[in-house]
Amino acid sequence: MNARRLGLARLGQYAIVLVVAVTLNFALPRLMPGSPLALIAGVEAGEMTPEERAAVTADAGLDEPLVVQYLTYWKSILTLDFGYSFRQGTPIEELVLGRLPWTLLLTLTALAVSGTVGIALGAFSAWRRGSRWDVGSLSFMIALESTPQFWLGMLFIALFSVSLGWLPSFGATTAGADLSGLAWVADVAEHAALPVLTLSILSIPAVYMAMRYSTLSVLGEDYIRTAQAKGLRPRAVMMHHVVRTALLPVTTVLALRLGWAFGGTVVIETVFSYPGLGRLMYDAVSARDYPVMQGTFLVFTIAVLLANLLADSLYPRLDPRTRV
Amino acid sequence: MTARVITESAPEPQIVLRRSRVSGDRTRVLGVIGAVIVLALGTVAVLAPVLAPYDPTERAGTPFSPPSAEHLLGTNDVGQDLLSEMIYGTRVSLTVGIVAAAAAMVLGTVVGLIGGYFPRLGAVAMRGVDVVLILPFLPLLIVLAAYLGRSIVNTVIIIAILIWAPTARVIRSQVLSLAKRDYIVAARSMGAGHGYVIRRHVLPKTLLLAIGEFVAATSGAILLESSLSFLGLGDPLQESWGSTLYWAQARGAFLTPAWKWWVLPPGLLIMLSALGFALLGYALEQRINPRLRRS
Amino acid sequence: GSNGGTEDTGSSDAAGAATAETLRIGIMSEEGNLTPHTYATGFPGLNLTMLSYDSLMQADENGEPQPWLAETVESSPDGLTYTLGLADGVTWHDGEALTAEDVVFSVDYYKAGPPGRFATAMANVSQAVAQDESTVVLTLGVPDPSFEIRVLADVPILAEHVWSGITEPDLAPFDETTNIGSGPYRLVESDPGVSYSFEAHPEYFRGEPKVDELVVVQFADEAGATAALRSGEIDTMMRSISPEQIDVLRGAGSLDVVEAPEYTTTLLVFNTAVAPFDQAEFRRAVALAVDRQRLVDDVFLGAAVVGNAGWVHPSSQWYDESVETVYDPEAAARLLDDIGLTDSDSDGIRELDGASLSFELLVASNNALRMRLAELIGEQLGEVGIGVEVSSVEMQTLDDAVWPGYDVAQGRNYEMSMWGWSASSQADIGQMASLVSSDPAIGNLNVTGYADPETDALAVELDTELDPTARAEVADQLQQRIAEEVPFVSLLHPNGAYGYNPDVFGDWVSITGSGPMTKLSFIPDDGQP
Amino acid sequence: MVTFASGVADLLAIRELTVTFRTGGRDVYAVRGVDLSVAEGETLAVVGESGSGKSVTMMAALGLLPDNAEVSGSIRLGDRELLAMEERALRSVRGAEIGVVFQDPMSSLNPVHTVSRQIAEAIRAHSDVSRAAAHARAVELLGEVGIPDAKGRADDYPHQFSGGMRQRVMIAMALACGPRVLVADEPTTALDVTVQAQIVDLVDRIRAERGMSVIWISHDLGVVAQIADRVTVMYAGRVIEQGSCADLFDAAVHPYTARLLRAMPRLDAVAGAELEVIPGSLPDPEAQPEGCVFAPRCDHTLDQCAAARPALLPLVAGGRHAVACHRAGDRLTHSQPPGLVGGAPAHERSAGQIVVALDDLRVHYWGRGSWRRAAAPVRAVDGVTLGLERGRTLGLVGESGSGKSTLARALLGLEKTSGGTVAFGGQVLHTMSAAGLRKLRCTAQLVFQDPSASMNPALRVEDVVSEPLRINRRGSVAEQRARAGELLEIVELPRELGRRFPHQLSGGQRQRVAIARALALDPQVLVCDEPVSALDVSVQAQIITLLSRLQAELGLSLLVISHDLAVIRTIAHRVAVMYLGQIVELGSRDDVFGGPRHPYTRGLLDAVPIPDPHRRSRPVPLAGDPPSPVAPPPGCRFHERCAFARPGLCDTTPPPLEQQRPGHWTACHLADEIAASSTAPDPVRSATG
Ligand SMILES: Nc1ncnc2c1ncn2[C@@H]1O[C@H](COP(=O)(O)OP(=O)(O)OP(=O)(O)O)[C@@H](O)[C@H]1O
Ligand SMILES: Nc1ncnc2c1ncn2[C@@H]1O[C@H](COP(=O)(O)OP(=O)(O)OP(=O)(O)O)[C@@H](O)[C@H]1O
Ligand SMILES: [Mg+2]
Ligand SMILES: [Mg+2]
Repeated sequence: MNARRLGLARLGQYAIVLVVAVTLNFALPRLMPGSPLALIAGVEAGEMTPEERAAVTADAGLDEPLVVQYLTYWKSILTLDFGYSFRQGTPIEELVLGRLPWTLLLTLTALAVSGTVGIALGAFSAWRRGSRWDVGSLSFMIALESTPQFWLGMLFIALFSVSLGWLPSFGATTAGADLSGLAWVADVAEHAALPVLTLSILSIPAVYMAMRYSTLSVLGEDYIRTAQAKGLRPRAVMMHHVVRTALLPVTTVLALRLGWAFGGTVVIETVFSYPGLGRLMYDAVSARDYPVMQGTFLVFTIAVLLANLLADSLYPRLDPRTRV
Repeated sequence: MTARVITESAPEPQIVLRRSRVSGDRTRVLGVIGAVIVLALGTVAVLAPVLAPYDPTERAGTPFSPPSAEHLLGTNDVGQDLLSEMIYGTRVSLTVGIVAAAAAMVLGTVVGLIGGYFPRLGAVAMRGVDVVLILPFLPLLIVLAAYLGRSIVNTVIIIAILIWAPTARVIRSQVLSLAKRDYIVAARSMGAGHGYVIRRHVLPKTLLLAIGEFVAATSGAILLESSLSFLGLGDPLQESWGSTLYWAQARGAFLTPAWKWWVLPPGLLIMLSALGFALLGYALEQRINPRLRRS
Repeated sequence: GSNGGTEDTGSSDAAGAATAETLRIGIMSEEGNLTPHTYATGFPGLNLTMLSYDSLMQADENGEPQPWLAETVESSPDGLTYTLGLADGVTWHDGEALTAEDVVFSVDYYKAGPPGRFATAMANVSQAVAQDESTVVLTLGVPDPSFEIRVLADVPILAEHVWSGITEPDLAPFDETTNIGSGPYRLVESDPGVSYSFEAHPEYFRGEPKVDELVVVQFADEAGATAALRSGEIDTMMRSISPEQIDVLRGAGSLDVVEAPEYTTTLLVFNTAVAPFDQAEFRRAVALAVDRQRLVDDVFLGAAVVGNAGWVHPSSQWYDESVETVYDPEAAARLLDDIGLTDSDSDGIRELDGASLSFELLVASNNALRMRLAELIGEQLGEVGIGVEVSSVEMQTLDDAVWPGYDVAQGRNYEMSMWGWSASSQADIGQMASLVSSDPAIGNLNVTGYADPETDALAVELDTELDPTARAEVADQLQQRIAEEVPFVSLLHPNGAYGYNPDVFGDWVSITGSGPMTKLSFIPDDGQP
Repeated sequence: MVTFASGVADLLAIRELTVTFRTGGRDVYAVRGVDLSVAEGETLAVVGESGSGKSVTMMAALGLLPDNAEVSGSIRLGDRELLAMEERALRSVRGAEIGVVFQDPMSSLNPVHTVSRQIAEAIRAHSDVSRAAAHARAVELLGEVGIPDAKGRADDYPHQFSGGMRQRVMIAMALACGPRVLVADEPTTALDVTVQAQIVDLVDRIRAERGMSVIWISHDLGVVAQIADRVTVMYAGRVIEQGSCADLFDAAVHPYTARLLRAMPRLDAVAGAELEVIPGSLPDPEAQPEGCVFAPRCDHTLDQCAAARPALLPLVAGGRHAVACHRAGDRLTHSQPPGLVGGAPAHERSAGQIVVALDDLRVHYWGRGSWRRAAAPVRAVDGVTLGLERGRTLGLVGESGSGKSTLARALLGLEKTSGGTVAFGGQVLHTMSAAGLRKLRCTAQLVFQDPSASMNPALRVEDVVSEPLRINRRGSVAEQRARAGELLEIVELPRELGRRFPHQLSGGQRQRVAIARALALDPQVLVCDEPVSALDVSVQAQIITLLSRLQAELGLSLLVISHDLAVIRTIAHRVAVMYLGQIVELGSRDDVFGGPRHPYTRGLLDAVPIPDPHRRSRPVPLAGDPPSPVAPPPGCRFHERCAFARPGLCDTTPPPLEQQRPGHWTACHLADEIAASSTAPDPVRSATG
């Protein structure tokens, strides 16, 4: 009852954040120098007469007062009709939905991998805290966290694709190859391997650190002593009491990472020429494709908000103390 | 009823159980390693003109030459000495990292402090933090870069703007818990105003935390600087490790044998410096964070 | 013109398999749907689009327009009427015949459609009439000496039965009908931003294309594409590789590089409206102080052609050999001294009205080579006492400063900048007028804001002179004027260098100035223009 | 082998146990040679001040000491040596043969598992039974320890239980495998007296039923007297005296034990009796004194006390009363039972001048973050009318959560009131200007329960003490410092202590510093919220004495909040009893303690264990837990727990707080009836009434 009201209050806060973010999403493209004219008109914008230029601008709705454009943007959000890409003339929904699955594939797989590995290693490290193993893995993780993403990705390409020729270096599928069924799945997996590997490797440390920290603090709790006093085997204490409880805050970290990972794939998608949302946004930004920019920003904004919401609502659900 | 006597002569089994594991937390070593790395890099940065064999802007050799006696790490695409570039790059990377992190800490601390101490205002401030955290940062970057122009100062500003928000959160939660402490209630009950309480009781504690955050953030800032330079969003004309990588990538070094002397060293240096600060930050957190200090 | 094939010697040093089943090509820019109204970039977007479409004429290996869809092209002496006889047996990809009606439809459709390159080209065509099945008469509003190269050899002809039903051509989606053209290839798969697939048109009127299938894949950047080329995941790429990669690729064993001069230009532009750039002497001094050969050698490792003071590429038929391009820093220094820009406080930098003579040189941050050029130019100018501070900015930001709103009438907001025009600006000598004329209607590319009555007069003449010899004369005069007045400094022309896998395909045909990445490379020898 | 004179073997015998913690170069000598044992079916109480090594001793027996502990000695269970056991074998002892109940039931249960699961887990760890069977047994156990509707509540989570019920769950868990020994480490310290009485009953009942041995660790001598067969007194890691309960309470030999007993405020003592104070504090656990650990605080030292460690020896050979004191044989006479306090009149009815008046004060907390304000508030304080007299002490007692602290904070203007007024000498608090409020803050000061939490650990003691002066800009820095020194002397601390940091002080010293700080602005009113409940008995006595002295010297008006009725009885002139946000009884100390009229007050008093092993007949303590302050019951708020409640009256009409006797207010419809019907008042209790 109270929790639900609290939830509603949170939702209200999110709504405010969303409105501000959407407004900024609208403003940012227009604040950026350069104009999308070249895009709308094709490259030879310079050869157009001023009248033609005006016509083009009007056609894209860019001559309207900003307020009107802003309201139009809201309308498009509310009606889920985001218009067309200046560059491609394709509806935004189509573009975004076309790219979304790839980004999801990367982020979710990487999250699953890094989540599992990070949690397992983190718990183990805390369990053996102060040991050689703990120090070793801890420093290794901190080192990983300090590795530049793009650099690792490029080294992977140089190693696995160019030198060894084991894995494809770009794209999500083999272009032009008409694959189906298992062959297609294998093809997709092959293409996703390097980006996922890079993403996972680099997200493990955050999960690891969170889990290690969380486990350490749980290990100091009185109820762990109670469990030991019951004569439980260390494994049982670890699994049923320590890990189970330590996982609670880590789920929040994972949920938040999901939102973050979503927007954080830009670099990876660029390095691996992977057709995800991050690259769509990057290209749109470089070209000032306003509708695509707004569309992708909105997706990222909503993803982060949803992740926050998920984190906010997941924790109380998992923790009986806050469950009503 | 029972009573008990001590029979002096009773042969008592005397067992000594030695502690099974060394309790000295080995993770302390990490802080020392971090400090050594940071100090070493700091020294290199300060002594760059002495240490570097060439002026990094000088065309000192044949472009694209592999390592040799004159150029230990070879030369880049315009014949500049890569080793000198690495040495001078330490200056830029460390400066950008430290200054940006410091700026972010100041901003984050102020917002977090106010946000935590005045809960109503804090709720508003935190919504602001939320917004910053969810904004797509690429366009934000370009907008900022366009308005500010590209320079090392602006890179610093951009990074600071990107990383202050999480700090504000951390500081706020600390201040929130501090504000409930008995000694603050005590001060309030003695008639202390907000200014006094913040100055005397909240700020000192928070600063300690902010210092820990700062060191950790420096690591992030160094990484960000390299990413920005690499993506061409920083200033590729500045001699930083990131821009060395930018040139390496732009001139195809990743795919030639040159990667060994052109790509690996800056990447490793970025990693090393970020690692140094991260380790230091970890060690500091262990000392500062009371939750971690227990047992 | 001729209709026979030319042997593929001389213009290309490439060798390799002459036919292929599949050729995988990498591109680096995001393209839209590949139709004449929705392609995104001039290169490679338009080149890819033109795989599926044909124009009435076609540039040959020398860049000269030759009959193509139009077998005969006759113009009236006043230059106002063109009579075109269409080739026989040309069919659309769906089997329908291409007729004069299609040509007339195309003209009207472009004119009525949204603004754009082809609408602009067609603006001067006041009337198009189909005299019979295969003859079209075009009437021009004013005579245009560049009409053949700029319009007939450029504008793709559309199928009336496809496009007449499409009211919003700039939103035309990719589907079964919009991918119908008359070109050697049909676009069968389109996933903008990711990949495209083309299939050969077996009934192509110039003969069956040499490669059955073209797969075009988009990369995020050159590094990724080069890696894929090296790992054998693609066979070539539609981006001239960086000079340092030429030897690397050639040394990689399985790969080769086709190298040819291109008309792409790299310029140093300045805002001639601000002092001291408003003085021709100062501009000349700047030009004299830049060692173009050094730029070519140091940055491009020799894989570029030194820019000509008179703007025109030495390989062009319009090139005026009498124009001299000199590097003489001492002369530059003297010139500067003469106009009173001296280094009075001996800090190495000259002063203008007491303030030190220092400028910001903008360069786009996505172009590494230009950044290196800028650095070098900065050093070279520094040697004659002109201070330069190189500032790398994002590409769009640079465009916005140099060419706000793509409208030279809107002014400009920079001091010096690295700049460049695409190959088409040299292919058509008429474009030279648009670079230097102060009349925005003619000089629509005059981003330096240069204004000089004598030049303006020459520009008008170049734009209207129909007689080829007379026009060549005007072009020579204009080149000399440019060399003297220096509205901009033409630095160099990077060579086109395209890595490819000769085992897959290597029978490249280059067009002078435009390189091998056009449909000519896929058209059989006996079908070449 | 340790033997008993009677020949009955010890079940658990600890011999020469030493435990040293190695912490980064510094060693903590937590246990320095402890001998103790417990026989089958016996209850052994282990008492001693905080830090004396009680818990560590028991943890050593269970093998649950942290890794940095170095242990030597012998711990035998039956004929098995626990210290020599492998971890695996030890696990089969833990839980199965030795069950443990820890102090804090809030943190000792895993919050993410249901209680039945946590009990079943203990069962399944030691016997091969099915999940269902274990669950069934868990439900059974819950019933046994007195959880109402055990079946229905078995699958609830710990946070859904009250503190007392959680402790019952802990006990059920400890009993799950039928252990032979139950170790209870201060199982009631965190609980209300009412709940404590329930738990003490429960453990004693189960022990009797099962014939189990119980080791009950406590610092509450009252509980010990009620439950123990034998008592072991620990001091600074050593056993200094042990013997039967009666031996110790009647004829303590060790100076420490004797003084401890006299330092304890007790309900059966003469009201207003002065407590005896043990000067000094526990020795540094890092130091290793050669001789008697108590020597530095002892009045009877000989030369040898500092030089040689006294052995724990029976007083008479073969006797059961053993003492570790060089002067055990000297029959030292310890001072007589406490006499009357000089200053405080024994009995007082005349009303003094009111300094602070609360009128119908209400403090309601609204749920945080709710966007709709319709939710019911927490009625923490719900209509309290009360006056604080000049120069007198008002004691405020009540169960946890009854609103005592909230009342105190509201009185000081630290809490937003929801209704009613607080008036200082006629000035109503919430109508005051900010400046006025600041001035008023100087006249009323607060002393917190937890002295260490109420000081900024980063400030030196002198800065802590002079902080009020600095805040109110009184005098120069030098003057402030000088005044800080004076204040320290007032609370009987040496000035030099000012240079230290709070964490370098003992608990009692810290509380003195807190009091010194509260005195800095020469307040008229001092509000002490549980000022001694975090402190050991010996320190408690010091603070209570100090407060009484200060009141007498400075004419302070005190409001002392405590859940310990004995403390209130020792210090207060008047007493207010609070229940669910309201005052149910108010009167002079002797009226309230001597002739309680409200059934709740009587319940509270009955629940207090008397530190006298000869008076063990315990009346039935108050049942159940207080209801939620969000939805207080209609009518008399106490009626649900009241044995006398009359349906139709008590559950519908709230009784007003009336002056039913002169100077004695009670809020009960049936006060007169109950007084008449119940048995004659306790003779000892009525000693002064
Ligand atoms: N893990 C540990 N490391 C270092 N010292 C410890 C540790 N655990 C306990 N000690 C020290 O051992 C001594 C005895 O502690 P113990 O917990 O046994 O006291 P106690 O008698 O149970 O006190 P309390 O009544 O406060 O529970 C104390 O000085 C304590 O500080
Ligand atoms: N800030 C708050 N918000 C909501 N409820 C509160 C708040 N502070 C106290 N309460 C509630 O008000 C009631 C009275 O609390 P208070 O702390 O005054 O009790 P107390 O008598 O001092 O108890 P204790 O003896 O445990 O200190 C409790 O039910 C408590 O949960
Ligand atoms: Mg203890
Ligand atoms: Mg309280």
